[in-house]
Amino acid sequence: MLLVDIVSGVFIFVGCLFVFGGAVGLIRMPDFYTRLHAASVTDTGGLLFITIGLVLQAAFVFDNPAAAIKLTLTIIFLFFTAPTASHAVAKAALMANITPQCQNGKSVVDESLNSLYSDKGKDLSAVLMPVDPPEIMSNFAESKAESELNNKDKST
Amino acid sequence: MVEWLALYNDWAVIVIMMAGFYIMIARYNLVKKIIGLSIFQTGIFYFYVGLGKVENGTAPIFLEPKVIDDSTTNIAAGAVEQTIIYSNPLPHVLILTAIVVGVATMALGLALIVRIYEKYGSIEEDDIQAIDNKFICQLDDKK
Amino acid sequence: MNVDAIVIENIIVMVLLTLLIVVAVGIIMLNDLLTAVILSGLYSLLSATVFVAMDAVDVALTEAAVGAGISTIILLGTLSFTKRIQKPQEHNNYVALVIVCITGGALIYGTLDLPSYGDPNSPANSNPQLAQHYLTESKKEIDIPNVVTSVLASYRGYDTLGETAVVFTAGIGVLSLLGLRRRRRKEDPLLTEKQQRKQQNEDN
Amino acid sequence: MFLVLVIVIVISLILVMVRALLGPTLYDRLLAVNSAGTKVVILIAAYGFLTGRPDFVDIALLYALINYIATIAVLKFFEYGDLGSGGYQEDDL
Repeated sequence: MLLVDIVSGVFIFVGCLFVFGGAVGLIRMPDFYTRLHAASVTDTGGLLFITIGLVLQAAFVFDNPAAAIKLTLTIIFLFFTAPTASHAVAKAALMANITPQCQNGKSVVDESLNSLYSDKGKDLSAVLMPVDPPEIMSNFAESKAESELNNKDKST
Repeated sequence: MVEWLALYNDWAVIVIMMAGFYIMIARYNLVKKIIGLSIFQTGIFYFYVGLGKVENGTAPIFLEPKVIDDSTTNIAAGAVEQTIIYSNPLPHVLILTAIVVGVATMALGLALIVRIYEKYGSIEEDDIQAIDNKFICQLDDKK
Repeated sequence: MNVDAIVIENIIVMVLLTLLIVVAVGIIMLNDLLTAVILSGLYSLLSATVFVAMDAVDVALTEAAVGAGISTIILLGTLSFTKRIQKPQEHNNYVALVIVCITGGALIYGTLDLPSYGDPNSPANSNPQLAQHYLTESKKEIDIPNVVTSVLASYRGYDTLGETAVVFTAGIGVLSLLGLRRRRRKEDPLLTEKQQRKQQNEDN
Repeated sequence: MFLVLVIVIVISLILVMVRALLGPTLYDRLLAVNSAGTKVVILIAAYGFLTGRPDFVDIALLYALINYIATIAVLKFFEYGDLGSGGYQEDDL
């Protein structure tokens, strides 16, 4: 009993470090992509360690195997969904031409990557217009322009 | 519990409700108004569910006594010998109904907003009123 | 369960409610509608946590599925049919602020008579005909371990029937307002030939 | 142990919420809300252990799925301005 407590306590402590570090990184990091990097730590590392600790507790201390199985399922689902969501956010931000911050005033993004994604984004937005009446279409173009405008400033 | 903290939850709930109320009466955007309505609703949900909370109680799902191990260091240790206290289930049922009805109301309101946008080309309340006034003036001129 | 545990649980509920207030004020202050929708998703996330902390697990499940999932998506759908940017309001509405403060003050004055949070002897919790009856007798009468289910489906079954009727009516209302006339896909010149053929096959 | 876990998660939830309220771009806010969703999943699971009834992990499981759906819906809205259109197809490129 004591051994399980110690082991799960260590797991939970390490997971707490990951979660707290990710949260602090989300506040302190200078631009979007570095923040994304910090937040992904929470989604995978912190969740993995904390949930392993909780699974140990549920299985051996609380004697509740159903909860342990559900927690394991949570790990599996989140390991599929969290990186997918992070990747989708990063790709959407790249297609919206959010440039990483850097020191020389030049974009750090690799030129080939930038051209690859931004060109594809323009093509796609031309092809995939909303399938709706014309006024909605003009509204769509307007909202695209507005979103680019909005990406630069904040909307307080 | 400290005396003045015993009512803190009710006060917080009232502040949440008033935030939703302020959005509803001070913002002209109709979608924003719907969001404010849902915030007001959730404030009322917290109020009801908070009334049903009982100290020391757990969720109103009957426990097998062997579920809780005596030797754990968790909070509910030693609860096996005593009678288990459950929270009041009645507010939960009422709020369960209210949440679903609230979403149905919200969907209907949003559908109305889409229709309004198709007719008026705007979802701002003052724009819509201006268009209405212009229309009424034209009618009066015809008479 | 000792006194410290009760204090800790109460403090967690208080902190979560305070966070909810902060998010609600953020929704008031920010002008972009998409931001408001994203923040309302955050609001539903936090509110389910509050429900779990208040022992209402069934409500938390419903709020998770309905509040965070469906309402975010229907709000986004509305935004995709309408404008995304809210018209900026230059002046703050002081009349509204005064009205809200007066109403809130009256309500706070009203709470002074309420029983304190978690009071087991409050009228709502100690009524022998309602709460106590459900908790003591439903095991014998209905034989379902979850009291909320037995109250929802059996003791108050007609309530649930009425709720279903309301949801059905709302569905009819939404359908009659928006209708099926949005599917004008064939007229769209941007579709490729293959997609058009696919749609014709679907329509046939 | 669970108490420390809950306190750490609540504090990091506060930090993430600051980013969601301040975030300069919409993507920052979305990232913060997604991260807050993960933290809420852990918080709900840990709260069940704290009160001695770990039966309510279902809610955490449901949340893990719903949060992902909401994030993807918002992203789809960002990219296409519409929820109805499909994703990438080979013909389109």
